[in-house]
Amino acid sequence: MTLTRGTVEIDTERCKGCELCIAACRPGVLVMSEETNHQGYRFPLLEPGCTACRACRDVCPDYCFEVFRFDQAMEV
Amino acid sequence: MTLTRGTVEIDTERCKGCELCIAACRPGVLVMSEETNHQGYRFPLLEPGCTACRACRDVCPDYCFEVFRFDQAMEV
Amino acid sequence: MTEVAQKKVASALAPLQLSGEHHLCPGCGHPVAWRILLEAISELGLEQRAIGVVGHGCYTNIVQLADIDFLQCLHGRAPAVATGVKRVHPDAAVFTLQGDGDVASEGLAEVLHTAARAERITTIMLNNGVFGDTGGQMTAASVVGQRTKTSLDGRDAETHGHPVPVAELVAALAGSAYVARGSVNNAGSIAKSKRYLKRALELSAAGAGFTFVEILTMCPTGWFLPTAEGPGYLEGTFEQTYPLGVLKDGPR
Amino acid sequence: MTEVAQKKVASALAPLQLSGEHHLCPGCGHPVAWRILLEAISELGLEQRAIGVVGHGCYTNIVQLADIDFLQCLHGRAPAVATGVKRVHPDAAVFTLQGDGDVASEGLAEVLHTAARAERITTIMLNNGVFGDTGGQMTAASVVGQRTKTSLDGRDAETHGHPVPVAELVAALAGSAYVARGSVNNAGSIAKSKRYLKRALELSAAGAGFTFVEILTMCPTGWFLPTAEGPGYLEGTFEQTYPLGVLKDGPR
Amino acid sequence: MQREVVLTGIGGQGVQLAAKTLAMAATAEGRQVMMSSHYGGEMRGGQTEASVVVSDGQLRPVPILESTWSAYVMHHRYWPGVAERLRAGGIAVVNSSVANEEITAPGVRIVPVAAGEVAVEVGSAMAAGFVLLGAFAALTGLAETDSLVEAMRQLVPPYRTQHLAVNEAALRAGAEVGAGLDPVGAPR
Amino acid sequence: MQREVVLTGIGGQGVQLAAKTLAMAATAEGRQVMMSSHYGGEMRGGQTEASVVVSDGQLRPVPILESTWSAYVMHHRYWPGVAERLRAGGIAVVNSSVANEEITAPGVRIVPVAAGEVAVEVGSAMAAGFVLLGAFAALTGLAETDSLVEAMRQLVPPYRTQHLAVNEAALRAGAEVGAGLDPVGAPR
Amino acid sequence: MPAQLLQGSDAVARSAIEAGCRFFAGYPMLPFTDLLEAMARLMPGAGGVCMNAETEIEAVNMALGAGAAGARAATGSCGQGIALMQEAIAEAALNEVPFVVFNMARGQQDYFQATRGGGWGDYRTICLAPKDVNEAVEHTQLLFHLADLYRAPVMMYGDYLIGHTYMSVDMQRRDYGPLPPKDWALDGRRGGTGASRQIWTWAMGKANDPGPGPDLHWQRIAAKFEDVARAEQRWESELCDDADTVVVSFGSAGPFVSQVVAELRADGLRVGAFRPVSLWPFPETALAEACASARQVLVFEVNAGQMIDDVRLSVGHRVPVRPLGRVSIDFSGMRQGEILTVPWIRERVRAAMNETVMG
Amino acid sequence: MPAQLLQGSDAVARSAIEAGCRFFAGYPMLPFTDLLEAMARLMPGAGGVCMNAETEIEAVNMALGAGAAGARAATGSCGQGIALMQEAIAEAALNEVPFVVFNMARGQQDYFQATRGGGWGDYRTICLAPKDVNEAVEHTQLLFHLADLYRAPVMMYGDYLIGHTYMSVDMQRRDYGPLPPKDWALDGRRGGTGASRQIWTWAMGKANDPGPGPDLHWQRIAAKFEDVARAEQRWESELCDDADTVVVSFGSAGPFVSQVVAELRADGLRVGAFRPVSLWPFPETALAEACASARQVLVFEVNAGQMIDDVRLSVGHRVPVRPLGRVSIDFSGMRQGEILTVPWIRERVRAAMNETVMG
Ligand SMILES: Cc1ncc(C[n+]2csc(CCOP(=O)(O)OP(=O)(O)O)c2C)c(N)n1
Ligand SMILES: Cc1ncc(C[n+]2csc(CCOP(=O)(O)OP(=O)(O)O)c2C)c(N)n1
Ligand code: SF4
Ligand code: SF4
Ligand code: SF4
Ligand code: SF4
Ligand code: SF4
Ligand code: SF4
Ligand SMILES: [Mg+2]
Ligand SMILES: [Mg+2]
Repeated sequence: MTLTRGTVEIDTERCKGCELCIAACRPGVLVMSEETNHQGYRFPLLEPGCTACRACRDVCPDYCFEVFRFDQAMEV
Repeated sequence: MTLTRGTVEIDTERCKGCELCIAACRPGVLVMSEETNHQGYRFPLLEPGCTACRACRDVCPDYCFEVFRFDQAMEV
Repeated sequence: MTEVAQKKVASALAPLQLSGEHHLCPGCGHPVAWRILLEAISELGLEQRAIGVVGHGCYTNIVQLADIDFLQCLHGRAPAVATGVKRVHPDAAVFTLQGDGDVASEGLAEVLHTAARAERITTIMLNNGVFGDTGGQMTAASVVGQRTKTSLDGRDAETHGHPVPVAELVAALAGSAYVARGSVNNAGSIAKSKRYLKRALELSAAGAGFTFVEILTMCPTGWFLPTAEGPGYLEGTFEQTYPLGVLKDGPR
Repeated sequence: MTEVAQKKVASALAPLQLSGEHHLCPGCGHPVAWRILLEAISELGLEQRAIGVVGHGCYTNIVQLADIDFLQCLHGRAPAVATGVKRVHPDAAVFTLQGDGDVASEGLAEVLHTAARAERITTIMLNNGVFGDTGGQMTAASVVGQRTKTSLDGRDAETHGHPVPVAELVAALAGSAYVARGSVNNAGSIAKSKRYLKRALELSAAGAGFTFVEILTMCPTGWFLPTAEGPGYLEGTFEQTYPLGVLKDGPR
Repeated sequence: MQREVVLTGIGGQGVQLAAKTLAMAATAEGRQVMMSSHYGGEMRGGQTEASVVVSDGQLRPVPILESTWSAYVMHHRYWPGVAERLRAGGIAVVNSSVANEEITAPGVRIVPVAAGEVAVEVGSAMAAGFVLLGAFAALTGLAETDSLVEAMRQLVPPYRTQHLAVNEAALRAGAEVGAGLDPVGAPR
Repeated sequence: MQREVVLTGIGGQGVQLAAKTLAMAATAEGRQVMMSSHYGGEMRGGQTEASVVVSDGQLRPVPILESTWSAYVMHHRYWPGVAERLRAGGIAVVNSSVANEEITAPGVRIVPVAAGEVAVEVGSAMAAGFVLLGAFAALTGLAETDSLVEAMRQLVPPYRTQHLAVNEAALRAGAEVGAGLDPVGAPR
Repeated sequence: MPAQLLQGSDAVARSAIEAGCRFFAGYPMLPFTDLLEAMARLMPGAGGVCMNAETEIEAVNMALGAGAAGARAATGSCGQGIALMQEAIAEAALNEVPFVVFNMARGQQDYFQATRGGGWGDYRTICLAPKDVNEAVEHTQLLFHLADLYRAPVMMYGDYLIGHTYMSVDMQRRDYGPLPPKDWALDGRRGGTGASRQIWTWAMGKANDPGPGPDLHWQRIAAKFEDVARAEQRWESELCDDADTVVVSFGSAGPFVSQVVAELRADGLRVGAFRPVSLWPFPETALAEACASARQVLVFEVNAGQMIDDVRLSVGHRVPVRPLGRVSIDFSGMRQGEILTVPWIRERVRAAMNETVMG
Repeated sequence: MPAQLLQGSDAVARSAIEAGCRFFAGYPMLPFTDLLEAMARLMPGAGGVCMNAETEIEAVNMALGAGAAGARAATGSCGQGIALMQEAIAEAALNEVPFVVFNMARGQQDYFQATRGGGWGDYRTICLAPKDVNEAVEHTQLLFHLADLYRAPVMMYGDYLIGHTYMSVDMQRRDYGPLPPKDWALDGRRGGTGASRQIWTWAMGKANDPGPGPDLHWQRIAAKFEDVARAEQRWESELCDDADTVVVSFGSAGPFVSQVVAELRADGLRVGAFRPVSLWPFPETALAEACASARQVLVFEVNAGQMIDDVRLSVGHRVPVRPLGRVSIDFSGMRQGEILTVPWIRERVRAAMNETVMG
């Protein structure tokens, strides 16, 4: 079980697959998809354990992330 | 009586009367003429006491000085 | 997952940003610099005083994305153009956004003259060490050893010379009031770069003098690297040549 | 006066000097700089390797007076032109002779790029703080307070900005091997300036890198001063802004 | 016999490299070739297009084609401009992993190839362009697969040699797909 | 009635300032004036020349004179070029302290004035140009001495005000010399 | 205001300020230098700014910035300095920023430079060439008007004789009619409202309001310049109606030619003078009409033959068009040389008339 | 050597090296960039130097320095970059330093820039506009020859279609005959001998050997360019002898027009094509002759109308000269736009012939 404090909305169609968010995510809860979007790029998928730290959003060159913090942390 | 160690040849017609040589001459043996040359400038005249130090030649922007050192100093 | 209350803590787009679509390459560092710049303007409350002057480069597309007045100008000339703008509107917050090719190569005289003149503007230089927009050739700021399309075996100091450290030169001029160098290769450095931008914009708008922020940005395309390797390459090479931090902060 | 033996210890003209006639103003500092430059070339035995590249200014007339190869070029561009010359003749001793308007104003990018490139040439900048040849307007190197035809009440740092210290900027670049600043306002400083010139020419001809000598020269006409006050004004104002001495000496 | 191909896509998809690979391979096989490319520089608009003309005899040097026999379509965004130049009886080989919109043109045979998926299978999504090229060449007979591989090796710059293996795999995988399709008459 | 004067000398002799002083003084006296000057910039050749046309009526605006009624000669170096433009019946006022060569022109009255010596007497060799101007104006009647003094005061830039007194003295000393010479008809 | 004795440069500076010019940037270069000095002296008192720009490239780009910000702005130089400004002049034509370029040229050798540019792209530059100080004063004000009217950089082709000659000048503000509001100018006030402005040669627009892009934008610019070409032709024609020989000249050569024509007319020769006042647009139709009865057209320009192209374009091959001038520069390099005198021109015109018309 | 498949830029680079070019300096700007990259790649192996110049101004001045030192030198750029080079190109024309400028333009909108300069003074620039990669290869070598023959900077007007098209190229050294020795070039070896050299636009000479000064020197230069204007006109004329309509075009538009003409001839229309190969000197006489029987002349250029001036100067007002092209740039801004296709041109030519010739 992982403690999850928040979540992200990812605009996967806008993503260009650079993977910068993957490295930026300290808890390592972002993983790249196997499928590709309409542009032909793979994109990140969120796994449980997001801390709502905003790092992914900060580093993403394509403005793909909206970050939300939960009122209370959850176990997933 | 002044001790004179050398002398200068001055191309007074080329002189533009800037007086830089006057200030440069430590023993103060250069004085400006009253008359003017063909260009209308006053020019330096040598009085006894030259040390052949070359300062006048070094500072003159119009290349007016040749400097000579005497084999032996003279009292004038 | 049960339904819990949640609050948005970070939007994808900065205030003043009209769109998130752009044609820059995957992994490019420029768009992040755009975002923190717009956030800085908005947080300082300068949105109705800001006039941006941009040069020629990949970063130029900010003009289409940002809801502030912009003048796109000739390669390298932004500081001179900004001078004209600023002298006509002394109350405006005038800044230039330029690349390293724009500043260190084509526009070196412009930026240094403007800095010496203590012009009350901010110049932001996005330094990726290449002419990104023309496909990745060597600029005056490329680091020693860097492979580019015109230095295929790496920049060689003996034949190609040494990189020009623009920030250090600007800091050496009496007209500059603030000089800092940040980067966008991780969330921490992005946050610092934003602080630099805020201070620089604030000081020049307040009339302190010329301010300058250099931001090291990734250009995986021009570096011939996989996108994910951009941040590491930036740290391993660029940050060695161009140390991060505040180089100058103080009234002239 | 009795007839005594005498020996010429100093000629009016330098070796390599074809004539002593020139049209520069009374009390101008440039002709002395010409003389020590030609002496330096001759004493280093570089007369059949030297190629001079000169800009536009009062000093340009050296082309007519000196018996070495010369290329008179566009205002500010001499370091770029000299780069072309040097790369074609790597064994030549290539130098540029320029004014402060030529270097600090029109040609700032050229000199800094060439220095960063470690181009094996010497740039000599005769700094009198004015565009002498056009009648005495403010250059980027005019000192604060200096009255010129375009700063009639004196250069004001607030509106006109601060002078650009070219030598300091060049010294900050990794490509420069030697940087010094001399003057010609008295016999002692003239002798020192000549030593700087010799070292600079020697080092660049030997391939050490870019070398730079700034020489402060009097421009009584552009300073609106009696000729005799030139040297004192230079010391009292220029030497305060531009301290004399060797700024950098060493292999890159 | 002269055959034209227009290659279209968006920046970053390797369309230009694919065109060069085809042109070089055909040259190596002794044909006369002209290749021209149109892509943005400062204006990052995304469109990238190239055309290759392959001929057994002398070529007329007009580098912008009035019409084309075939097309190589990596992305649908700029398809309409290509469609209007395609002659009836021609063929369009389309990257169906991406080009999800209606791709049709009167009298033109549309050949979908899932280049994206095949590329992921051989090891890199970025090699989709070579998959499509392999398929296109195998189908049209404009160049042999081996020639394409050899040309690709010469064209990939020294600083990108890490991609050689996967590019080759992509070309060969594409050729296999192409070989499995209904053939068209080769230009000779 | 229209009178022309060409002023010639070498750089540094104040020829341009003299011309402006004359032009301004004549204007202040209500005449129409055109003044043009020719001097080098980047090309330090030494030559400096100005021309002033003073008229009671409308002036034709051709700023390079075909011929002149009078000349003001501070130095002989460029005299020949002036001599050929001087009309017979005209007059040339010459700085005899410097212009030591043969100054003649057919039908032209040559008036030597030892401007250099007079200038040294009033306190500055550099004011010789004003001495010659004072003499010229007094002789030709083209402007009153007081007008010249006033014009000179307006023309000398703020950073050179230390020269005002000696300049005035020079103008007046020159005017005295001029007044002692054979007069010529004034233009009005 | 009574006429004052003013040096040409000074008069132009005052006229510019009178016209509302409040931003000037320049770099010394003779004979333009005097205008810069006058601006440096006069601007602060007028509440304006005169920049001692550090290069000509910076000067013109500063003027472009000031123009884009809505000011009446100007710069200037000559010869090499104008060459360095070509990039920005073209840019301003294509991104529609108005300012005035005072080209105080060293002679007449820069006619191509002034009329055909040397920048990039399809653009033209309105260029007025005054014949003397008084006309320069008038043109100065007209140029600021035309720049704003057409949102384009415009040029004065002056020279040493304009800049350095002192003349009695009648200084007053001219009214050339109303102008459209400068609502396109940047002031930063619309940020965040969704209506922020932009100036961009490529006309790409914003995400919420896409622009036409370069192809359409530049076509529109080209159409604008075609309008200008028709609307803004200016000229002066003297005694051409019955002339056998028409002498064409521009700028400060004009008065010399006029005097020659007056003298030759007095001798009974049927000669006329034509002077394009706008070098671009060149007054093609007016010149063709002026030459309707001519048996030869002589082009007096102090250069190797530049305006003669425009003269030939105007009159075609119907009547011989002959060059009268040549390269001629004075010893200082600052101005036209020995051929710019009444006698030189008079003798050549007379000889040409003897040969062709009388012969 | 068998024909190789080469990109135009690569082919031009190789041809330059083949011609002995050993110094190149450039600054990236599309579509010139590829030539710079090719030079950077190839020069070291050829024992030459390719400088990554930090600005276009430095690039052209480096080339000037290298040319003055006796090397076969070149630079290049396009549009704005060429604008920045105007000062130095004019200077080199006036101080007689040879080098080649590769103007790989973004389209045809820089014809005035290429043919009328924008630098200062009385100078002209030989300018060759190849129609395709193979002609560019040939012109490259010819340009180095002409530069040395006339001691002047010369220009190629290429474009994206020349630079970016891959073609089978026949690379070989061309021989254009002997050249005078470069005894004027600076090498520093004559210092102190009383015979040191100098290169100076003002031609002032040395104290022991005064020069002619600017007036005479520039007159001599002008005379030289008159000689060049006569001697170096180049053109290609197709099917003009009996043509009702002559279509004039330059550079890479040429092949499109040729194809249109071939197609229309096949339809029985009497149409010919004329292509100036040298834009300056413009082949005036040849064009006039080619149009001798024409009832109309159509000028197809992808711009707002620039070469049309030269066409009109050649044929006069005898026959109508009509523009066929217009401003047209592609979405990238890098090259000619939609009008540069066979069908576009064919329809316009056909329509014009219907109207004028048939009508
Ligand atoms: C005078 C001029 N020279 C060259 C160019 C071509 N050019 C356009 S963008 C660019 C590269 C800019 O590089 P940089 O400033 O580093 O920005 P980046 O694309 O790397 O962000 C160049 C050289 C131009 N537009 N104008
Ligand atoms: C591009 C260009 N701009 C301006 C000029 C005019 N100009 C000639 S000499 C000169 C002054 C040079 O001043 P500086 O270099 O300080 O030399 P100085 O005369 O003071 O020795 C200027 C501005 C020019 N020749 N070229
Ligand atoms: S907000 Fe932080 S933890 Fe959550 S996905 Fe983004 S980087 Fe990972
Ligand atoms: S950082 Fe943004 S663009 Fe890059 S992979 Fe992640 S979501 Fe996609
Ligand atoms: S050599 Fe020395 S002492 Fe003699 S005159 Fe010159 S400065 Fe004076
Ligand atoms: S320094 Fe030279 S020019 Fe000056 S006064 Fe002395 S001798 Fe004359
Ligand atoms: S080329 Fe470099 S700077 Fe330009 S968009 Fe691509 S990654 Fe960014
Ligand atoms: S103006 Fe100044 S620099 Fe020029 S010659 Fe005169 S004193 Fe020397
Ligand atoms: Mg960059
Ligand atoms: Mg100076």
